[in-house]
Amino acid sequence: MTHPYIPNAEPGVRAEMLAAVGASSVDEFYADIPAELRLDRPLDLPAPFTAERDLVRHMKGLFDRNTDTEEALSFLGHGCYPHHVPAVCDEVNSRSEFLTAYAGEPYEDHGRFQALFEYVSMMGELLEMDVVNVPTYDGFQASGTALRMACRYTKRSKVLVTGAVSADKLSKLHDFLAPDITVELAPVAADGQMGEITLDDSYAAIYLETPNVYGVVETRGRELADLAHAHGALLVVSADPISLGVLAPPASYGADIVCGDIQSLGIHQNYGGGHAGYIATQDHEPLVAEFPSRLFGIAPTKVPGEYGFGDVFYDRTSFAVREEGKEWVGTAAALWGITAGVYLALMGPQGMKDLGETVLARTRYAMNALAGSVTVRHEGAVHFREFAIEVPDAAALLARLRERGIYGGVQLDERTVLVCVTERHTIDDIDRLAAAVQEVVQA
Amino acid sequence: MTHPYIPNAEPGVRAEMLAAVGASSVDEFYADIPAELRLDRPLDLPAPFTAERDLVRHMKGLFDRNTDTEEALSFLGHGCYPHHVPAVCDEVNSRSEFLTAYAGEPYEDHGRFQALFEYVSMMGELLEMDVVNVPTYDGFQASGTALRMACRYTKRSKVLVTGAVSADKLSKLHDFLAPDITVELAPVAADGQMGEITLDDSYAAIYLETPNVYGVVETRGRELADLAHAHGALLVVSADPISLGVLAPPASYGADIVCGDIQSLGIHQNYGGGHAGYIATQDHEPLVAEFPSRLFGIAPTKVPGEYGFGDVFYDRTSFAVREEGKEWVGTAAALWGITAGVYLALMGPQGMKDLGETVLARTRYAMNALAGSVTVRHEGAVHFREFAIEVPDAAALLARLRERGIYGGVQLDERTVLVCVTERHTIDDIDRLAAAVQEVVQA
Amino acid sequence: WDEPIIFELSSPGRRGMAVPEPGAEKVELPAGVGRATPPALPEMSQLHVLRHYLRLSQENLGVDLNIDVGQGTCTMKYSPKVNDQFANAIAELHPLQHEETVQGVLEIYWRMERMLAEISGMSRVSLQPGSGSAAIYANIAMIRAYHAARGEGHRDQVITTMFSHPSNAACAKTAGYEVITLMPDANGLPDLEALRAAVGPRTAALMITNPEDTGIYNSRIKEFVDLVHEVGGLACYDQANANGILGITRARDAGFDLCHFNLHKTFSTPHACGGPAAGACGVSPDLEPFLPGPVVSFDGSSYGLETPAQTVGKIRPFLGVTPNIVRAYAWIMALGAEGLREVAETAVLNNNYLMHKVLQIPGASAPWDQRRIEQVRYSWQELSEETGVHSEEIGVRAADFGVHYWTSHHPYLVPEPFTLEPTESYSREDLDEYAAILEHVASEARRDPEFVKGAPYNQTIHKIDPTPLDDPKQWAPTWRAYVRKHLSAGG
Amino acid sequence: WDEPIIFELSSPGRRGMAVPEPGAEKVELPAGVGRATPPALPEMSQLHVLRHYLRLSQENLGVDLNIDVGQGTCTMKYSPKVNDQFANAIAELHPLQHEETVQGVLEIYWRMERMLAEISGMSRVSLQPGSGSAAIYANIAMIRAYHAARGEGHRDQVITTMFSHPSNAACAKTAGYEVITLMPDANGLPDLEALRAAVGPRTAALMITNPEDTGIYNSRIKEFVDLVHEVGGLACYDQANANGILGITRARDAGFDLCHFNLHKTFSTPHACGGPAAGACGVSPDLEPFLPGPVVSFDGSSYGLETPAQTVGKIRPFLGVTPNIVRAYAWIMALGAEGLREVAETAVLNNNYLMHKVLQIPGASAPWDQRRIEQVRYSWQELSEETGVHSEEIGVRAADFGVHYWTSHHPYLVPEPFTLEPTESYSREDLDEYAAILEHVASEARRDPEFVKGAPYNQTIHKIDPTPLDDPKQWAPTWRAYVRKHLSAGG
Repeated sequence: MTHPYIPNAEPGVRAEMLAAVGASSVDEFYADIPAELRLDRPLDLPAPFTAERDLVRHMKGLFDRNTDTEEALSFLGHGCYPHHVPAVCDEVNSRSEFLTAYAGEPYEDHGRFQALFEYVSMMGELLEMDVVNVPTYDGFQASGTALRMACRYTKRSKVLVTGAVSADKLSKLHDFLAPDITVELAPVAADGQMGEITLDDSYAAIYLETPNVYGVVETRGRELADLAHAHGALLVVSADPISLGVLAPPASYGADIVCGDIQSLGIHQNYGGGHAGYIATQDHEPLVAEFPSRLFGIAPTKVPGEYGFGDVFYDRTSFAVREEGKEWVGTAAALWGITAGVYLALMGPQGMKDLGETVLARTRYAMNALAGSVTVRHEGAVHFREFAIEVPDAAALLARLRERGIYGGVQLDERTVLVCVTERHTIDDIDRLAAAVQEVVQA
Repeated sequence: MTHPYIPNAEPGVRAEMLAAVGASSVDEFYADIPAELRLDRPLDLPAPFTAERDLVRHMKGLFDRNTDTEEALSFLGHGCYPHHVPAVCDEVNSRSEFLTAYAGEPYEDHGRFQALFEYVSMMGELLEMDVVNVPTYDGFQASGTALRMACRYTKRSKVLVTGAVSADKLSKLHDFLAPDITVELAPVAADGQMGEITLDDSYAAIYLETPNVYGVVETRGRELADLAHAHGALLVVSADPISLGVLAPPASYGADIVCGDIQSLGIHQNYGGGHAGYIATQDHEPLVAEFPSRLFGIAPTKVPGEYGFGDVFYDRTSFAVREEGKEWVGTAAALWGITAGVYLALMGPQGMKDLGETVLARTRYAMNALAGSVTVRHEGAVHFREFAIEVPDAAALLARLRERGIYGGVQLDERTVLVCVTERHTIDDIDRLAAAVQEVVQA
Repeated sequence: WDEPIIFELSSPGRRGMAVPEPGAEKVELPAGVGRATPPALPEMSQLHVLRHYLRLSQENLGVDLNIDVGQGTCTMKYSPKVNDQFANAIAELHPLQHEETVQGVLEIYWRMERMLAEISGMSRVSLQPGSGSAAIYANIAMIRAYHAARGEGHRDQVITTMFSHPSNAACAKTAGYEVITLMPDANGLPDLEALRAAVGPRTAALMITNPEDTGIYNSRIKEFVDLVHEVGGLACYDQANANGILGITRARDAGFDLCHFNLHKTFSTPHACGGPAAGACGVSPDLEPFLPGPVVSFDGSSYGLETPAQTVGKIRPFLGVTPNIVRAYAWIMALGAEGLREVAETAVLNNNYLMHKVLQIPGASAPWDQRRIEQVRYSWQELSEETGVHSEEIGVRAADFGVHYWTSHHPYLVPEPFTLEPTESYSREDLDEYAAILEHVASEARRDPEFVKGAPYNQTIHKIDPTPLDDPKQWAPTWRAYVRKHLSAGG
Repeated sequence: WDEPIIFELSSPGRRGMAVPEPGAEKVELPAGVGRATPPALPEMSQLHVLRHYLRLSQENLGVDLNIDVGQGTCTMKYSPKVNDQFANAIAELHPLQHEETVQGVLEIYWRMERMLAEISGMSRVSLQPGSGSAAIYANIAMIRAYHAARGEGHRDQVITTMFSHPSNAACAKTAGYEVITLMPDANGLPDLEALRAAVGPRTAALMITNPEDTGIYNSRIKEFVDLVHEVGGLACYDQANANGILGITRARDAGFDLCHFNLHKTFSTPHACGGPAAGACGVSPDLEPFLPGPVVSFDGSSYGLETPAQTVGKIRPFLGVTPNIVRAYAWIMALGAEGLREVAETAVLNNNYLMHKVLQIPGASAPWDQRRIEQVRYSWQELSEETGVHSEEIGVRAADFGVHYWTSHHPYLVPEPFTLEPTESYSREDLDEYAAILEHVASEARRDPEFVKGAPYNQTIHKIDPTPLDDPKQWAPTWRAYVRKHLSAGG
């Protein structure tokens, strides 16, 4: 049987094609592969499900063994967030034209160039910055690259990183900045913000996150920018763009490079497969020169008034100059950039503001609701979407909640649970969590 | 707040538009509606969910109260069938270009004309008939219209209808053929086929179904065709096209009009919302003239080699000549026609044959599996996809099976259950049903 | 691209889909029962089937892609994408599942029925019909059953108006009625005097639209209803398109006994190239026993199905076109009472704004000097007399600019008609652009009529010669007929 | 249509999405923390956002729409639609759910890892990297950690070849290595003698592809590996594209210590305009402790997560790009061992068939007279010398016929290059059509070179002037930069 995915496996066609090229069998094409490297048996793989229905059945059997966050009530966040995904986002990113395209020329793939140019442009408005990259892999990569950019720009090799950062991201930074860059960690203050630091002229950058790993909104950005700048260093801020309808954009308090993850902007959780990273700067040529990622820009065409698009300053990249380029560039996360653009266009300024206000209010509501039965950390700080609670036994609490159909949060350590609340959680949901926690704690 | 669905509800735009037309308020446009007909209060409707997320939540709450045939193991058929729906069918019929199009001119909607022309053409190959309509609503309507066509064609007003037909369809036929056409019912023979009949020259048609309501394949079509023709009547056959990869097309044994439902061809069950009807004849002008539906045909364009499309013999229709047309025509089920076309193109001749063989074999397997614990009716007949079993208490059996997560079949009467088996049911599924039935019957 | 016909893409032995192996003994069919020769379906790999249909889709123009105000009477409004997700959520429900397993979908039917009852003022609503025309037919079937039940089966006439949808006349005829059609008066409205002359003991019902396709609201509608009631007939309101009057005025308030809605018009379900659609029949208490069955019942705690006592029976299989019921329900729930009224008012504002722009185009007119509600049937008569270019040709030429209009504007009373209906979905900028395109084409028609008549120029195909479509010797309603008549050696 | 930039479609006060009301007390932000001025995002209704993006999508060309054999090295094969449905089935899984609630997805990871281990001959596989380049980086990170753990941190050189993907060089450099690049020999193959000269005590690893982008298989690959092993270095196989040798030969069998696959090449996940992709790193037992974490474990009854003892840490957040892992898993499961081999053989047959056709076009050549496996880097040098038309211009002109080819064929060693890779997905008719288009354009180039150089003619836009893209004063990487530099009064 000719496989539905392989048209020329049909024996008649195959024979005719072989005849056309004058080969007696496909083996001839493999003549350069030495016998000792040839696999002399079939691969040992499971029997296939060639019939689509059989495959569906098999996959469904696997999926039935997951219980997702629509089936349970989930307060999991910590880098992957359950915001509402507008149906139009799904519609656009499932279009065959976008989903199955490569990354062709500015002509036959004009739509992709424009959609990504629009994405970076909307991000630029949200960030109040003029240069935003075509997405890199994820926020981890964006942070790592932003710090490498700062080091290349300042020609220094030490960075001061906020302690209020996730252990996973820190692991990435350590791996990615090694071996040539030293990473120092700043303390976390009692209010949950990045704590007191001292700086000298050896640092390339201060790296801040807001909201940080505890959901705390950093309010001393201006001070840190001034401190960094006084020492010839840059302020690098990682910020979730979904907060910027209500929170001040880091550029407004002096950040030089802003970066982060855009998964919040209309992309499903996807078991961690929905991430994409952004990096933004002002239009300052020496800093722009340090981007490894592709940047898209407008170019005129032969016809006045038409917008063409192309790569800005392509010769920075490893595509152009291999190891002489800035880090590397490859297939990253363009489709999520397009999706985030759709999201921002749907939301508009008012939607982003409304969303931010709802998240702020519900986060606070949840903190108050839980404060009765557990200790809420950093209560005095402004929280966006996340906050930490302290309990006697985090694992046990989460297990008891799971029995009640609730994913209560992410365990940060033996006694700390990080709780995430978005506009997807209704007041009823939060009350249900609070009641369950109280029940478990009092039991 | 401006509703996301209503751009010009934005107050500024609205004011400018009113000013442009010189109106002071929208009320002016309603001046012709008398005061006593004006509703002097807001409609009494539930509070809306303007935020998409809130709406999703509400709808999800409703959907959670359904348990569908992916969650339960279903053997329900009886006019709506759980065949596998290829993903490509879903992909094509969810394309905005098709899903949201009206039914425009042959130019800007060329794609739709061609896709529907291809659908009728593929049906033509399957049916071995030259004329197939753009889908009517459903198989019920197709049967009703086919019989009315036969009456108009023969200028007679009596039809003989097989007794092996569903009660619902019979209800439709009675309603739709009244008041001017007499419907006589033929008996059902012991083998489950349509029984002995006598005919005279007053009948317009014999109406046969195959597979019939009991899943029995009618094998005496040629005799019935000869009988009908001997009396100047037509043989009208309703057949599920999905069976025609293995079963002889009715045209091959003399049927004059063939009709039925195409829901089996790549369309989900949709709680009964996936139906569309086909009607086919040979290219015999007086019979073609009796179609009420639209027929699409090829027409040349100014450019040699181009295919244009248009309506064949449009002046038959009520669009053209109102009550002088044949019955009526309106918005029916075009998208399902396109979908069925995709299905037939994917399956091809071999797929249709393989599918038919699998259904035949699994139906027989299920009959054998159940025969140990209950009475299987019409065991000697050829069955396609359905068969009836007799049990002491049909409702009780089905209730017990439901408790076990099985929708065991459709209750035809107090003691009869109709069981449906397709390629979607694995041998394991059937064994599970058989075991559950045995357990219930022996309890 | 101009895609070939799918049969031209076939190559022996290929396939797009594999099927599960039987896993059980093969059944041997008796002689004559099995198929003798395989059907000549295309043989293609999966990618190639997909590519073919995706390309065809790009040769089609949906609401989502254009300013679709040119399908007058069709109410091409935005069908929210989230509603498609909802519709998909019921894809795997079987219509004969036990009621206890489908409480959610039954609740949607029930709530939808109650909302449409409130919107129409009727007491009960059936959601079974598969479209507006099927709903008209269902209404006629109920009218017939109602009179029959009262021993008044002799009523054999149905009165309708020329500007009501042809299905009113055609369905009545199909159901065995004699059809009397009222022509419009000098104001473009149905003629009350003509009705007075038409009604009598044979009158079964009046089937009437308001506003009709002209867009003019008939202020005397209640007099029409009363006149029919006086002779014992029923009054049935074709509200296929109620978009301009949602929350403004209701069918029952004007005395109607029955009405119907097209959910794919007023209530936003997508038109899908011509269906599936969904219709809804609303009736007054007297007609309730005759509703098609089943209808959804609610006992205060759970939902069930019941069959009305004197039901006309089945209009179609099962309960209705559920995906569209779900979509329409979600649409109303996204808007609420205030939103529906905003829909109506904005649709009417848009229509009046567009009319204002269109009437500024030299050669365009709107017959009858009357106010319009939701749509307008315009005329290019003046332009056509001047240039010889017909309305249909202008619509085709407009397609070259990514919009178009539809010219099946039965009946053909208005010369050189075009009917625009902007609904609430389009922006002012859209309406400006649409009017500018018409103005451009009209000026082209003046400058170079032959050019416009030769359109289209940038569509998939060029101007069609329709001759073979009405010639039985040449017509080809399927590819096999085409091959036989046009491609075979002897053809 | 040529869609405007989205900011040009904005109108104040409109919106495409409403957000749930807080339902709780509003939080007042301290001074300076809140945003001072709203972002200048577009304000558009939902339909208008949708329409804009759908139109943009129609200005794009996916695999599903064209004969996508021109993206050589990129392996643009059919990504089955059913796999997208599977990918959607995990959309609402959070990556930090407790293991007991994600047994299904963990099993997919586990089974996928085992299958890729079998396909590569390696002992373990990490599916964490977000792409092929990220997988290369992960392999380098493991190489670095491996040597460091053995006290051989002094090894500071990575050797690669000119025809390996630039990420091999760039990732090694990023990780702090000095990069030595081997140039091809007279046969277009990496030069063994050059390697012999390059290896030594500073050698950390060899990063090599085979076949390289030339499409030529390096028969002496095992000698390369052995040479590196002899000096204590590791051998790492860039198998981004293994499409032509699935089931034919395996990385480990040639002695490699590490390898990687691009799931969006060989294993059919869609390229999505440039990601998300997914990479897989396979390693030999010695490297297992250094794998990025977590990896999936299986105790015979349930699946869990564990972190390798000497892990290099996180390459990206969480476990991997799960939707693509799911797609790739389903693709392998639809094919099995026999199917994968059929994929490879058909891809190679298609490539040789297409090469046969292309080489018949006057002016086209395939440098080096060697057999090819899955792709060929061709050259238009002859045509270009004759006509002055460059390869890139021919690719752009081909786009006018609904296909195209990509010319980012780093490195630019082959003059006037174009790289075609037909994979197993396209039919013979497709390949014939593609070759015919190239032939047509080549003859156009001879007849009227300026015409070809002026292309495109029927794309959304016309020929671009790229000058501003490299000029800091003019470049506009966002709309706000464009407005500032080009549209403002002073600009």
